[in-house]
Amino acid sequence: MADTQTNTTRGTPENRVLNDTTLKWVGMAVTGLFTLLIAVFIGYIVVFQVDPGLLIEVVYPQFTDAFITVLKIVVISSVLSVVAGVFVGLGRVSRTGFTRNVARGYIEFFRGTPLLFQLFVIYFGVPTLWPAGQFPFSDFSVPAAIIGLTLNHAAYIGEAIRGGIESVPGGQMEAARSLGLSYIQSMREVVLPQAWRNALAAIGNDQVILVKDTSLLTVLAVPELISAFRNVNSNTFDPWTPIVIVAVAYLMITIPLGRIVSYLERRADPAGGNS
Amino acid sequence: MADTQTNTTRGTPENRVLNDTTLKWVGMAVTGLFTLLIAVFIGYIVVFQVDPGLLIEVVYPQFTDAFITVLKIVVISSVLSVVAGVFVGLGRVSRTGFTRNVARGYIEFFRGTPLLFQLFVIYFGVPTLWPAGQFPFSDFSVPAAIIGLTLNHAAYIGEAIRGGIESVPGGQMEAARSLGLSYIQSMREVVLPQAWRNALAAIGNDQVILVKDTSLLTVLAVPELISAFRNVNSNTFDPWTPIVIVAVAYLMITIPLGRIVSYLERRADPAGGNS
Amino acid sequence: TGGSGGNNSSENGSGGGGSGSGTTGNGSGGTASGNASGGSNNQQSISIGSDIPYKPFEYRTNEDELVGFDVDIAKAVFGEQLGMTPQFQATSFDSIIPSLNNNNFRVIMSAMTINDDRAEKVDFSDPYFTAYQTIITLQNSDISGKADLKGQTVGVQKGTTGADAAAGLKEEFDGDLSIESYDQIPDAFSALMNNQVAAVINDNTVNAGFVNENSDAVRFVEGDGEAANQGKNAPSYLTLTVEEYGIAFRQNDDDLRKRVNEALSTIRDDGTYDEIYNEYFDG
Amino acid sequence: MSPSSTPILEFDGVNKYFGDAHVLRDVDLDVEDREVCVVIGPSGSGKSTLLRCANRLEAIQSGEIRLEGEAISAPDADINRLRQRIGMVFQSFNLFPHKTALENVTLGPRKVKGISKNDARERAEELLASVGLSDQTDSYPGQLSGGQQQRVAIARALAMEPDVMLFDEVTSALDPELVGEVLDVMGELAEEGMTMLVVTHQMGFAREVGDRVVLMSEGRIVETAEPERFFADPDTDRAQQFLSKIL
Amino acid sequence: MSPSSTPILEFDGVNKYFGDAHVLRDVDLDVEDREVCVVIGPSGSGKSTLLRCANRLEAIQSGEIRLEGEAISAPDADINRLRQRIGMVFQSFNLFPHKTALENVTLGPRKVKGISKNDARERAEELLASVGLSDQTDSYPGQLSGGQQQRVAIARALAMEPDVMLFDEVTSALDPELVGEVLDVMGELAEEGMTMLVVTHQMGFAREVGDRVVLMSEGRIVETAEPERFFADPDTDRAQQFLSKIL
Ligand SMILES: Nc1ncnc2c1ncn2[C@@H]1O[C@H](COP(=O)(O)OP(=O)(O)OP(=O)(O)O)[C@@H](O)[C@H]1O
Ligand SMILES: Nc1ncnc2c1ncn2[C@@H]1O[C@H](COP(=O)(O)OP(=O)(O)OP(=O)(O)O)[C@@H](O)[C@H]1O
Ligand SMILES: NC(=O)CC[C@H](N)C(=O)O
Ligand SMILES: [Mg+2]
Ligand SMILES: [Mg+2]
Repeated sequence: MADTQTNTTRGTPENRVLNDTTLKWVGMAVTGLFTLLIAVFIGYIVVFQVDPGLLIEVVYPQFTDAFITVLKIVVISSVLSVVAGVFVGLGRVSRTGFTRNVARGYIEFFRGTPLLFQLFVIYFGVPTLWPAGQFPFSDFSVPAAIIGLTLNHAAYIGEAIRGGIESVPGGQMEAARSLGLSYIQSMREVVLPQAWRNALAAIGNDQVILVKDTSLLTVLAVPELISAFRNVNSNTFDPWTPIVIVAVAYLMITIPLGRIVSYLERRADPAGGNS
Repeated sequence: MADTQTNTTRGTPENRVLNDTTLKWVGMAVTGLFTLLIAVFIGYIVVFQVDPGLLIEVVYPQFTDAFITVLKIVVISSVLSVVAGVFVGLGRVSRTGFTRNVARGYIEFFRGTPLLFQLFVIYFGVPTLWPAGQFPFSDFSVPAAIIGLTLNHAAYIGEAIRGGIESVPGGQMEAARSLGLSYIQSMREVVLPQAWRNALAAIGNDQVILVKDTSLLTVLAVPELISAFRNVNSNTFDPWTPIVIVAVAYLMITIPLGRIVSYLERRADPAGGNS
Repeated sequence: TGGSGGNNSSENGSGGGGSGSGTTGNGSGGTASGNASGGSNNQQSISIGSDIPYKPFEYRTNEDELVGFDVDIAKAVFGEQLGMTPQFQATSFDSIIPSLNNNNFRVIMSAMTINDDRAEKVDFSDPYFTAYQTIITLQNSDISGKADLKGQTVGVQKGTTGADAAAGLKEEFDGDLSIESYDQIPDAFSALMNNQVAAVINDNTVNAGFVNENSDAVRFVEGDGEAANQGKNAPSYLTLTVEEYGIAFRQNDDDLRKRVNEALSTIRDDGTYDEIYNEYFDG
Repeated sequence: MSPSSTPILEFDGVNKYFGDAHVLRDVDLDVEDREVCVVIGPSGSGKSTLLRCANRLEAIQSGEIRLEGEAISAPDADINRLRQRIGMVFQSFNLFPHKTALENVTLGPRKVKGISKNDARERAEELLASVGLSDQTDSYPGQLSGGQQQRVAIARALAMEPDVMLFDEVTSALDPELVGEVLDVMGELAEEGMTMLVVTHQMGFAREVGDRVVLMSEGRIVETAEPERFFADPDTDRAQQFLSKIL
Repeated sequence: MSPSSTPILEFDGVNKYFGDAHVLRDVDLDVEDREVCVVIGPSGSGKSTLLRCANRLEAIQSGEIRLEGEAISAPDADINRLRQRIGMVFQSFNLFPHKTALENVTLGPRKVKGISKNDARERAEELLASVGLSDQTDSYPGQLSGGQQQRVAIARALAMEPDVMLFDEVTSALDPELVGEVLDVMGELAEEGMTMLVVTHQMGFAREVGDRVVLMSEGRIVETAEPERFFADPDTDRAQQFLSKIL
């Protein structure tokens, strides 16, 4: 790196243009300017672009309903994806090579293609396997959303669980087995509780992403926040009022969740063993 | 956990329904069944649903063009987001509290709201700040896509860089400073090369996500793979042929990238110091 | 049909080069027909926002060729008459007006209905097509009239007059109607086929194209409606509204709009319009 | 304290490979009832592997290992039942960090033997008292010193009432001042008549507590002798060499 | 080898807090030119902090630290220039793992002093030879033993041609058999007349190489004496107590 400076003898190094003090000032200036711009931008948006009348009109019921829809879908998919993810993770560390490979294939597919694609496959693809009009679920968009989110996030959580299990020292399993506990007992009593703790931060991170992934459900005509935004925007041609609402709604979920995740990350130092 | 079993004395534990052997068989059976189902499903799709004539018709030029569009956008956004991410990461570990907080706010916003939302803001929101028809870019969808992907992924890469820097032992900076190197020299010569190496796996993971995130560009009507899928599906109402193409196209990028990431993850063991 | 449409338009498309000097667009089809590709270099191109696919107005063939009624009209109006190279740019319909005003393209040609709400934000050309909002449903469904929709779920495309019509029906039914808004009309058609919605409300010609291709599965809801009320020569299926399509311009683009209106009347007079019309609607 | 004549644990022509590495070579060894058999040898000679095979933490490729005549190494052996009868203590303690000392000790009896919570607790408290930890029953491993952790590990193994105890360098990870407390517990155990197979570098322990010393080198048992004899006047060159290095 | 009378490094009433913890208390200490000053004391007494303040890796709250009269502790001190004149060697080596031994040694001269690549390399080769590592110039730290790494670290500090060298328990992280090679290098350095401030637990080194021994306790210097005197007959109770523990 920076080999341009290294072959020259001439000039004391203090003459360099970018020393610590100038760096500090440049840094401060850039950051300050950036912040100023952002502040002016946000101020301008809020004062000149956001229409308080429209804001009040759409916050309730339209955006409130959308927010509740998002929460419901998140909670259900979250629970299902964690449950499914535990099995995927266990499959991933199974002693049977076949099971390991199947779990791995599952993970590679669901982490290797976009969630949006998976949602299209489930919502627009799967029902075509029935003859026209014969598909048995007549209100499939929310179920399809939940299935898609669950299958997708189960792959990520499976990897988190695998990471958690692999971070439990092998001696734990050996100690449990040498007491006479079966593999499954050792897993349940000794390895999984520790693995779980190690995996929690990664799982939490994934759940933050799950919250944001609900935005894709707009393509399945689920009336979530982005759909509400589009609806208001196409009626009023005023994007900024709904944009502000959508941003606030998401940040209201993701920032607290993010704080919990950082806490879990700090707590997950391998030294501390007290639960 | 499993406290239902613990208060009872009666019955030898071997009587439990789920012992290792049954678990093994249940596991095998479930995995086997799952695999069988998937195999039958894929077989059915490929044999009965995929139309080889249509496949050939749309692979070139439609999907090939879409694939190339995706690659172009990925390469540009990837480079830009890594460059911007390094600055975000440096801001995040800056010695100036103000800079740290600005970087943190940046990261929280871009990781706290959905990329889809950010794309809407950039594509639909920003141009409205100009009077009608005055916005200077007249073909804004691809630039908007690149800006959105860059700003979003710069936040993730910033966090990866921060993690990389924090994983470099403090003694490295101290040793460099005690030789008389300035902060910026120490960063550039000593800390960043090591941080970079530590961050590479996380950055790689993020780039896999970036690839998949191009799917969202369909909402900006960028002619990428999902748009091509929607187009073919709308002509033929045959979703499976384009679905197969899209899946293969994404997996062709993400699986090799994923392999590189696993390699980087394995290599990033803190012990090995030889570059 | 796609093949012939494509051929036809690509011959005509670059034809305006001969009359390129005349930005006032008096060039007729006759002068255009000769030179194949040479003229396009010095032509001014015009970008046209459109919600693609919206068959048969604008859609891509499997060979990735853009064709359709609007596409050919654009070639005739902008290409042959005004000496510009029309360049279609895909966009989603619900954001098409903001995108126009954002300078993402110069005009909208997207089977777009002229109505008052839209006219506040954009200016329209003279009408160039008449359409009706219509209802399609599955062959075996019980829906035989507007009233049967009460309590059902209908599919529409986000931001369209079909969505407005559905909202009107919902009001009529005192809210007893669910509306699913899809990004693109094919998504709504898929939803109908997949049993997600009981009916789709959308423009008649587009619905007709879908019904023709899937006549064993879907049908129009029949009956008299708005068209009959207005004494037009009403089609056999139920019409919820009567609408006219126009090309949309930004509000400060009057000069171009006037020239387009002239060109529109020229192609109506010289038969180009009918040729294109017959290609897509009388096949 | 001299060994009786019934072998409890028998190694019979045992061979173990890790890939191409031949780690145990034709090992024959009988551990008699109430005997304390001490295994010593240089690093990499296969001592740990020997113990791990005895507990089937590792599979062997040929030969047989028997516990009171029953083949541990047979593919259809009921390994969970056999393992209950063989206690093992590890160099790195391997206590369960999410469980208290008491829970560590009661886990095996409750889950494997199906003993009631209260009975298991009572027995565990006795055992923890016997290793000098009656005050620490509710502490988590992270709150205990290395020596205390290792004593909990011994109590945990004893709670299964094993016939044989295997110890693999159980003091090597301890600070020097903590080694004594663990060796003391092992000495008491030997006195009470427990059959023990002990890998250690503590020659003092081998000499004082051991009934027999087994020297391993490159996967083979190269000398077996009573401690007195072994340390004073070893038979083989290999033993002399080894002793000259470590004493 | 007795200290001359010009102090090179002066601590003058230095106080250092970490939050509420008062870690250095009114420390006065003059290190004379060519003197080897050995700092000893129990863990936590502030020895490392003293050295780190001398290099301004830590800021002090009151008092002054001067290098040849120039205040290191002044807020406007040109710290990068002053640091060049104070070499520091750490307990954990802190070699740059992504650079070879040679690159570790040349980095400072090239980047800070602006010496050409070739000149820096020549000088570094000499230095590495003088610490007995002429064969290892192209090895990465990960390929070197602890003792070798520490010797590279010494060479790295010397490459800046410092006026004073600070050593903070530089042998504590080494296997016993590697300690000697590092102490030998330090002994030679002392003989060549380098001014050195050395924190160590190696009393042999303190006695043989040190010109003066400073005993710290709870952030204070409690005794300063020549090694002979200090080890034979310390003045203070604290020193007697400390010596009785470690000798
Ligand atoms: N899981 C394994 N895979 C491959 N080789 C192994 C494994 N475990 C041990 N070995 C090898 O087997 C040989 C014997 O190892 P073992 O741990 O039994 O020696 P040891 O006598 O216990 O040594 P130490 O005194 O260092 O603990 C060594 O060469 C070792 O490298
Ligand atoms: N960065 C820090 N933050 C807070 N307290 C610190 C920090 N560094 C050192 N201390 C405290 O300052 C005191 C002196 O520490 P120092 O490391 O200087 O002692 P020492 O004499 O070098 O001990 P040792 O022999 O263990 O290295 C200790 O109480 C220590 O806990
Ligand atoms: N492209 C379209 O979907 C147009 C639909 C309808 N004619 C409208 O203007 O709203
Ligand atoms: Mg061993
Ligand atoms: Mg210290």
